[in-house]
Amino acid sequence: MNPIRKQRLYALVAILIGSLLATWLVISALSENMNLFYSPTEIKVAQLNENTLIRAGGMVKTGSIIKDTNSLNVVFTVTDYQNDLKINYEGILPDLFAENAGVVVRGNLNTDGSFKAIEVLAKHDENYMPPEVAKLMQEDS
Amino acid sequence: MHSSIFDSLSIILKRDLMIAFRRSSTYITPLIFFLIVVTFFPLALGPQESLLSSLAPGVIWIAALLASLLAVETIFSEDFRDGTLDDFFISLEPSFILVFAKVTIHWLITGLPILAASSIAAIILYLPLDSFIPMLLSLLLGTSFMSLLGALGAALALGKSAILSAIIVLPFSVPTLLMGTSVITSSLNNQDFSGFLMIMGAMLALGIPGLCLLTVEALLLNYE
Amino acid sequence: MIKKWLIEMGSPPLFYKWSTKTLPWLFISAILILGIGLSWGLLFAPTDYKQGDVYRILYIHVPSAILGQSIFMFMAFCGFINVIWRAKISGMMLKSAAPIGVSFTLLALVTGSIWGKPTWGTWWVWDARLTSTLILFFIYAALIGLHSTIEDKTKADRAVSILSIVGLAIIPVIKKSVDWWQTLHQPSTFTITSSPSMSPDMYQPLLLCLVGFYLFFALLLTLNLRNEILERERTRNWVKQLLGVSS
Amino acid sequence: MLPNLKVENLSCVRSDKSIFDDVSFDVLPGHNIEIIGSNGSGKTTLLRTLLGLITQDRGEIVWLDDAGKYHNYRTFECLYQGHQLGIKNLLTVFENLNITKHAKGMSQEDIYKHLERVGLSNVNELASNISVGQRKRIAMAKWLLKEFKIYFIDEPFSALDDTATLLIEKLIKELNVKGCSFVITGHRPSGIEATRVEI
Repeated sequence: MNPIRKQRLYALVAILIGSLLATWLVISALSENMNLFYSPTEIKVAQLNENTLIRAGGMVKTGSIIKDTNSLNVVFTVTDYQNDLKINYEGILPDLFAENAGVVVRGNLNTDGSFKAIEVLAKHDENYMPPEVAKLMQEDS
Repeated sequence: MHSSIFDSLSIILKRDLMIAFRRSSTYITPLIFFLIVVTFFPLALGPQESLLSSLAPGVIWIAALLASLLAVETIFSEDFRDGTLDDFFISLEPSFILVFAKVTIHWLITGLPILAASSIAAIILYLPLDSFIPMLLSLLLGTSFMSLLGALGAALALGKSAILSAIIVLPFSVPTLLMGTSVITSSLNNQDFSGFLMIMGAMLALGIPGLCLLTVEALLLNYE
Repeated sequence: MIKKWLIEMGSPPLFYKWSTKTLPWLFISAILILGIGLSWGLLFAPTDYKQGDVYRILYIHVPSAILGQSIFMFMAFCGFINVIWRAKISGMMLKSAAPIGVSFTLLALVTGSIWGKPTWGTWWVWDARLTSTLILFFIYAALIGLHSTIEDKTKADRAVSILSIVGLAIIPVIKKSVDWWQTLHQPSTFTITSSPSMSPDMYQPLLLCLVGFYLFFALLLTLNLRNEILERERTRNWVKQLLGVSS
Repeated sequence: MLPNLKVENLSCVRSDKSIFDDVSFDVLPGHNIEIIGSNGSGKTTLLRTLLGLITQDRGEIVWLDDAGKYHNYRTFECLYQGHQLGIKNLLTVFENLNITKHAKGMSQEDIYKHLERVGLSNVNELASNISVGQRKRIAMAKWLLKEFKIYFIDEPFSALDDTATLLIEKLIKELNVKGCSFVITGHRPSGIEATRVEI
C-alpha cells in the first residue's frame, strides 16, 4: 500500500481507538457522582472531614433567617427540600440574598453538623421580567 | 512493517534513555524543582497541619505541573540541532509513533521521578496515608498528559526561548490540574474519585493519537 | 477537489475585491442593528423586577460572551482547514480574528465583573462560567503570543492553527470540569430546547444586540483581513496596482 | 534501465521568493546527481522537498517501486545526511553506529569493520570529544550499514581534508558499482562522476 495512505490509515485507526476509549470512559465517568458542590442531602450522606473547605448550596428556607442586631452574625437554613443545613455566617450579605433565593456558601462543617460559612454568594436565576409581570405571576401562583 | 515500527521505537527508547542516564541533570532537575516548590508552601503559609493537609492536593499538583513543564523544551531541541530528528520523517514509518516514543522518554525522565517524589511531598504536607494511592494514580495519568501537551508546545516553539513552550501549553493544562486535585480532594473527603480518574484517562486516550499527530505537523513546520 | 476549490475561492486578491463591494453594506447593517439593539436594550426596555436597571448590562455582557466563544470556534475551524488543506486565506482569517475574539472575551469578563458586584456581592467569584471564560482568555493570549514569536507569517499561521485545534478539543473539557468544580452563574438565557424564560420586550432587544454583535465582528474581521492581505501581498503586482505604486 | 527517481519541473516558492525553479533530473541506478549552487540557493530545501519534508509548489517527484511502476510517493527507504550529521554527542563512536535502526542484527565485528573502513579507531570515545572531520567519518560509516537505493547527502565535501575527500570518492564509487545512487549538493563540482544540476 501507498506509505502515505498507510500512515494516514494508522493515524485514523489510532484516533478512532482513542475516541472510542475516551467516549466509553467519559460515559462511565458521568455515571459517577463527581460533585464537589454539596447539597444538604449530600452533606448528610457523605462523611466529610470537618476541616475540609467545601461549597454547599440550596434555597434559603422561608422564615429561617435570624439576624443578630448587635453584630453581623446571621444564622439561616439552606434546604434542598429533603434535608436542611444550618449555616452560621458573619459578614455582609449580598443584595440578592433573600428567603427562597438560591445561595452558595463556602466554608466547613462544625462538629455539631452545622456549617460555618466564610463566604455567602447569592445566586440569581435566568428569569428576567418587568416588575408588573413579576407581580402578575405571583398573583397567579 | 510492523516489526520495523517496533525496531524504530525500541532504538529511540534505548538511545535516549542511555543519553539521559549519562546526563543525570535531565531527571534530577525536575525532581529537585518539585521538592523545592513543595517545601516553599509550609515556609510561606506556616506549618499548621490542618491548613497544609487541606492545601496538599493543590500544592502537589501545581508543583508537579510546573516541574513536568520545566524540561519540556528539551524533548526535540537536541534532536533537531544534531539532525537525528530528520530520521523521523525520512523513515517510512508513521512519524507520530516516533513522536510518541519521544513523549514516553520525557515522561520516564520527568513524570516518573515526580511520581516518586510525590510521596515525600505528601508526607511533609501531612496528606493522610489513605490518599496516597489516589494521588499516585492521578499523577500517573496527569503527568503523562502533560508530557504529550508539552511535546506539542516544544514542537511549536522549537528554536525559540525555552520558557515559551511551557507558557503556551499552561492554559491547556487546566483540566489536568482540576481533575488531578479533585481526585485527591475527593479521597480526602471519603468520596468516590474514580470518575475524575476516568476523565483523565479519556483525555489521555484521545491525547495520545491526537496530540502526537499535531506534534508531527508542528515539527514539520521547522523544515520549511 | 476541496483543495482546489479552497485555493480558488480563498485567493487573497479575489477576497479583497469581493470585500470592497460588500464592506459598505456590512458597515451600514452592523451600525444600524447594533445601534437599535443597544439603545433599545439600554434605554427603552423595561426594568427587571428583581435587579432593577442593573440587569441592562446583559445587553453587552451576553453577546460579547457568546461572541468570545463563537470566534474561538471560528478560529479553530479556520485552523483545521489551514492544517489539512493549507489554504492561505484561512490562516490569515485566523490571525485577524484572534484580537477581536480576545477583546470580546475581555469585555465579557469586565462587564460580568461589573454586574457581579451589585447582584452577587463580589467582583469576582471562582465560578464555572467565569473561570472557563478566564481560561478562554488565556488560551487566546497563548495563540496570539505564539503568532508573534514566529517571524514567517505563513508558518506562524500554521503553528497557531495547530494550537487552536487543541483549544477546541480542550474547551469542552474545561467547561465541564469547572462545572463539576463549583457553580454559581445562572443558567444560559439562550437555550435551543426551551423557550426563553425572559419577558419578550427584554428578549427582543437582546436578540437584536446579538445579531448586531455578530455583524460588528464580521465588519472588524473584514477590515483586519484586508489589512493583513495588503501587508502580506505588498510585493505582488495586484497590490501595487491597487495602491498606485509603479512596479 | 529505469530511473529510481524522476524529478520534473520542480519549483518551490516561499514568502513570494522563488527558492528553486524548474528543476528536472532522473536518478538512474548507479549514477549520481550533483546539485550545484551558492549559499542560500536552496540546495537543502531541494533535498528536503525530494524527501517529502516540504511540499513543492509545482512539479512532480516520482519513485519507482519493485514492480516497475512509478508513484508520487516514496516507495523505498533512503539515507539522508543533512548539515547536522545525526550524531549524538553523549554516545560513543561505536554506539552512534550500533544504536541505529539499520544496524539491527549486525554483529559487533561488522560495526568495527565499517568503522575501520572509514579510518576510525577510537571507537569508545564519546562523540562530543572528537573533531569535525572525524564526525563526518562516523556519518560515512553509516552509509555502509545497508545498501540504500539512493543516498541524499547535503554537502559531503565541505570541511574535509584531502584523505577524507579521497575516501568519500572511493566509497561513492564502490556503492555506485553495487547500483546505489547519490544525490549530493555542493558549491562547486566535485571529483565524483555525476550529472550536474545547477540551481
